[in-house]
Amino acid sequence: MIPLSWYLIAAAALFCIGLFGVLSRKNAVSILMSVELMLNAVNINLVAFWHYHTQLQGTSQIAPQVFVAMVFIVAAAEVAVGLALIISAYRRRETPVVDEMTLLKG
Amino acid sequence: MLNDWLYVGIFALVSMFLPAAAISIAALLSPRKPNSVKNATYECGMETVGPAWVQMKVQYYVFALVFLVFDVEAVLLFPWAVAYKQLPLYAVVEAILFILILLGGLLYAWRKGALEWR
Amino acid sequence: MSGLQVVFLIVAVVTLFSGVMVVASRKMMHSALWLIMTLLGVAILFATLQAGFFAIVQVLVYIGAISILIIFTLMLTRRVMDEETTQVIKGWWLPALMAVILFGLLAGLLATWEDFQGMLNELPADVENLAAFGTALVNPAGYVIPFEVASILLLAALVGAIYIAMERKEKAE
Amino acid sequence: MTSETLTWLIPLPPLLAFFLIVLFTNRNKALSHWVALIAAGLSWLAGMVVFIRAVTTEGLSEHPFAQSIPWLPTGDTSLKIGIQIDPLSTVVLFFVAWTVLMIFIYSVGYHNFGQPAGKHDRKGLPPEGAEVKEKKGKIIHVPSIEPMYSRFFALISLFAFAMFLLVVTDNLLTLYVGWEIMGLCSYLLIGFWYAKESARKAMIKAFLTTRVGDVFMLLGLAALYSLTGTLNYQEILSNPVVLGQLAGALSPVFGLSWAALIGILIFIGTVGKSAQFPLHIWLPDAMEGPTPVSAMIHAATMVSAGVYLVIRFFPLLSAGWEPGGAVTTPMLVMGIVGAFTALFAATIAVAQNDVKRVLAYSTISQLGYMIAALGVGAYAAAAFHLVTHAFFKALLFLGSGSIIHGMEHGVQHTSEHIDPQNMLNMGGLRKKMPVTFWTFLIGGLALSGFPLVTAGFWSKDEILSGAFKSGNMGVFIALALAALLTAFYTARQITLTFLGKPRTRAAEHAHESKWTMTLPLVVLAVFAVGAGWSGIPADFPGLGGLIPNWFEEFVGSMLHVEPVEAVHSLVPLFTSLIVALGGLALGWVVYRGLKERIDPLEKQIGGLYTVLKNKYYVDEFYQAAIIRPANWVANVFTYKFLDQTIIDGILHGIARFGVWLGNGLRNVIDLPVVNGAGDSAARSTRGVGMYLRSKQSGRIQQYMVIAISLLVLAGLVIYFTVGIS
Repeated sequence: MIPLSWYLIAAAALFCIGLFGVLSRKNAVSILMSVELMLNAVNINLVAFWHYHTQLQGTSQIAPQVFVAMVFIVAAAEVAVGLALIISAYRRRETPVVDEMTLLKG
Repeated sequence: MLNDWLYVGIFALVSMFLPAAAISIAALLSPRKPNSVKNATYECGMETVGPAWVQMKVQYYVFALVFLVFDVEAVLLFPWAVAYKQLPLYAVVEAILFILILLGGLLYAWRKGALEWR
Repeated sequence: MSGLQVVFLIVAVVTLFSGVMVVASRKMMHSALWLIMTLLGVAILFATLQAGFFAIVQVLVYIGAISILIIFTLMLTRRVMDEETTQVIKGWWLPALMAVILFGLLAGLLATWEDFQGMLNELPADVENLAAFGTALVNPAGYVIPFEVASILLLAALVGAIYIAMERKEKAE
Repeated sequence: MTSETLTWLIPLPPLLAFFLIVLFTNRNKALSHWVALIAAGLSWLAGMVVFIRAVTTEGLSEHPFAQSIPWLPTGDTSLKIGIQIDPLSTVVLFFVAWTVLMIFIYSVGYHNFGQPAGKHDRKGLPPEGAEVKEKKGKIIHVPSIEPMYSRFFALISLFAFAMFLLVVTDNLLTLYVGWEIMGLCSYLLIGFWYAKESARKAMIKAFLTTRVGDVFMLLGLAALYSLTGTLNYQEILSNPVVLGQLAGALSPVFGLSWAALIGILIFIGTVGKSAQFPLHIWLPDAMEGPTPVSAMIHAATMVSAGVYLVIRFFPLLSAGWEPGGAVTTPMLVMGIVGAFTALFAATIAVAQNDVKRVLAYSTISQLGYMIAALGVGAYAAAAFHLVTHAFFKALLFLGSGSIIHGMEHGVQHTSEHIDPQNMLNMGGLRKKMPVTFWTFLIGGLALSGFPLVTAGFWSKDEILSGAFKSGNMGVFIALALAALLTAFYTARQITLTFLGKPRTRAAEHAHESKWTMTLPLVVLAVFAVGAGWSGIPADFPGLGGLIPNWFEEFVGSMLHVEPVEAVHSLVPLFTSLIVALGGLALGWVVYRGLKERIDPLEKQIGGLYTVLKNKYYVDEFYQAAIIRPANWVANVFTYKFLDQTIIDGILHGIARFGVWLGNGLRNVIDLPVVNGAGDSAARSTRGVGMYLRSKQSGRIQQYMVIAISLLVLAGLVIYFTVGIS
């Protein structure tokens, strides 16, 4: 069947793609999308390990499932609040571009 | 077990194939006599005014948001519902508590007027 | 190479390609559509791992709700964004380099793990025991606290997001 | 309910009250204070039940009420949280529960509950007063309610939670949590009137100064955990094996043993929290907060927490010490710091005119007493003084708040522009504010150690005799002098404030505060007298033996060493009698019948008075020795020299080198392939230069890029050098 390594490598690649997006995209929504990619990469790993350990132990492993569910929930919360912030910032500053929100500039 | 997903895959392929087939067969078979009215974006109905991309209302976002939250709620409640028959009473109480907490959010959205279309 | 491996490879390539397109597209809307493609790919990967529930949930939550939310937001904030200019910051090559090196590091790190080449065999049909998962979620000796905390997190997100998104437009300073 | 369960429940009501007030009842002032009061009452009730059960339990020190549950898994072990009620926490719990409840009640009156809101009152400023039309159409000035009334009760409830948590906990970790929450509350409450600049400065000063101590304490905590693998009191302090190992093993610092090093680090935490020299500077400034805050945080509870910590860790601090033998290094440090602080702060208190500042310095001085007592090994005496001091100092602070309140009323009435906190503006308040006068008098006498009837006498006498018995004459003399000064400035304060004739018109129109303020005064006054009767030493002439010395037996049982009975001597007794009575009499004589608003001492001792009034210029010293150099280093060295000259120089150099290299390659080798490579090398190097140069751009993504780059770099380094096994 499929080696575990394939999943892990695919997840690592997806994670790095997401990381690149987070670091390099200008648009805040885009950054959030990249974060979603990273979270998905993590989920792939979690599910792959769930499968692997279930196979080793013979019974369904609960903890990875809970983790995956929590990632879903956190992702939902993060997207909800993040996008609301972007909308709010856009209203005030008329831009979704992160570079132009330079309130932190020292 | 994995073969079950095969059916899903086949089904997906077929569902993609059928509309494509319908459109391409129609394109192959239909006669073509274009004129300006037929080439308009909407052959019938209103002419569009201005660009099609317009600023949307924030209500779209808020509705999607409420939907998202309750969608995720279902993720947790579904396994609970599957196990419902084997669960003791306190488990039901816990799930009800879970729902009640989220109902608080719904109430807030309602009070805030987020559920009204303005 | 078995049929499943072929399926995996196709899906993985499509997923990663869409992932790259998500971060590389110039048009935000295209980015979002590629994101949906990626998410769908991940869902199929879940399915190949026999995590049917999460595959479904991935479709329902990520594609059905999160993507929609993102697309709505794009429609709300797209006015100023010039679609023709580049979407990445000036020194984008540095993050790219970092991502590649990080990938190399991760791969190298994983390769040292003895179970790395372990095979994932097909599990018996009933192994994804959803009822056990559900029971554990509400079991006081299991995960009932995360379960309840999750609802509070969602509540906070809902209230916070509505509060922020619904605030009346104040005059920009 | 079992005592353990009850103990778990003690800290919770105030925490609940905090959230309730913040989240729900914020708008409604009456509801907010009821929530806070009921919470404090519940904690008090639970605390008293636990107290009674604890004192009636035989052998509590060997078998304390204790329970713990694992909390944070850390690999193989886990950090635990739990509760423990042993004799020491029992007595601390007793005074904390009482003072907290009393101060909560007092706050209702202090913040003018029931009064109308003032027209000009702003959030972040003390209420200025409101105008009320009487029936006849006459407009009168009345005090107005605090604009942020609910917030006050929320914060002080959170504070009470932290204090209870600190008392009932069984390990250093949760103690530290409570400790830091109290630091936060202290910060917020000192700056409660945040629109006043002085309050803002005071809050920052308090926060930063205590932080210095906390960092060292955290180091000690970490060292303790890494050495013993636990932070539980019982497992460390009641375990002779662990203590012996700690005392025996040599630490890498100054040839101290680990026990001494950890003890000193923890003691530095106490120095910060309990405002000992040289970190005492924040406490007097902390008087910017509302008076209940000063009473609660900066007299009765939070600063006591520092002393509680060192009393709690006395077995560790004194590891290797036999009663009568040579003291350990931490004890020596404590003896010197404590005795010095006691004397030092007492001298400053003599020259302060602000009624609260006198008490602030007095607090520092008294805390120094306790530290010094521990330094000479008078363990039970330190705990005893901690308890009695908490009562009478809370009483004095609340009394001073009542005085200020009365004076403010007079100021509003007469529209005089005088400082209602300056004692020179008072005088003759005895007739106007009888309850405040009598309770303040009791508190003052207790503070100065008025013989036989007051609690302060018994505890101070024990410390003096402890110091005397230990043979440490320097400490003994310093403490005796401090006691003399204490009695002197107390008499000065009482005489200036209450006796004689009013020196301003505002003082003539002062009047007594409401019952919500005077009731706590009366209750605390009862304890200021009565608390002393629980600890009369058995060898006291006449009285000793009439009442058993319950306190020393109870708390002393915490130490598993039996104290050696030293040679009995009457010297300390007579010393404490002389200094207390002499100081009081002297103060009364000097300040009796003062007419003009100038301190008579100022003429007498001239220059010394100025030095005292300016607190020995310690603040100025810090300004010159620490703050200005720090500013200079940040501005001139780091920014101008390091950033602009060196780093920018290097970057420019790299960029220039890159340009030079690119040009060189193009011009010298001049092949299209190499040409292109050289160009891009130059460009990218310059790009790095520009990139890093603009690193302080406020762009989060750039920060993240830098962070991730460093992570990747570190990963590469580890990968290629150390290797991953």
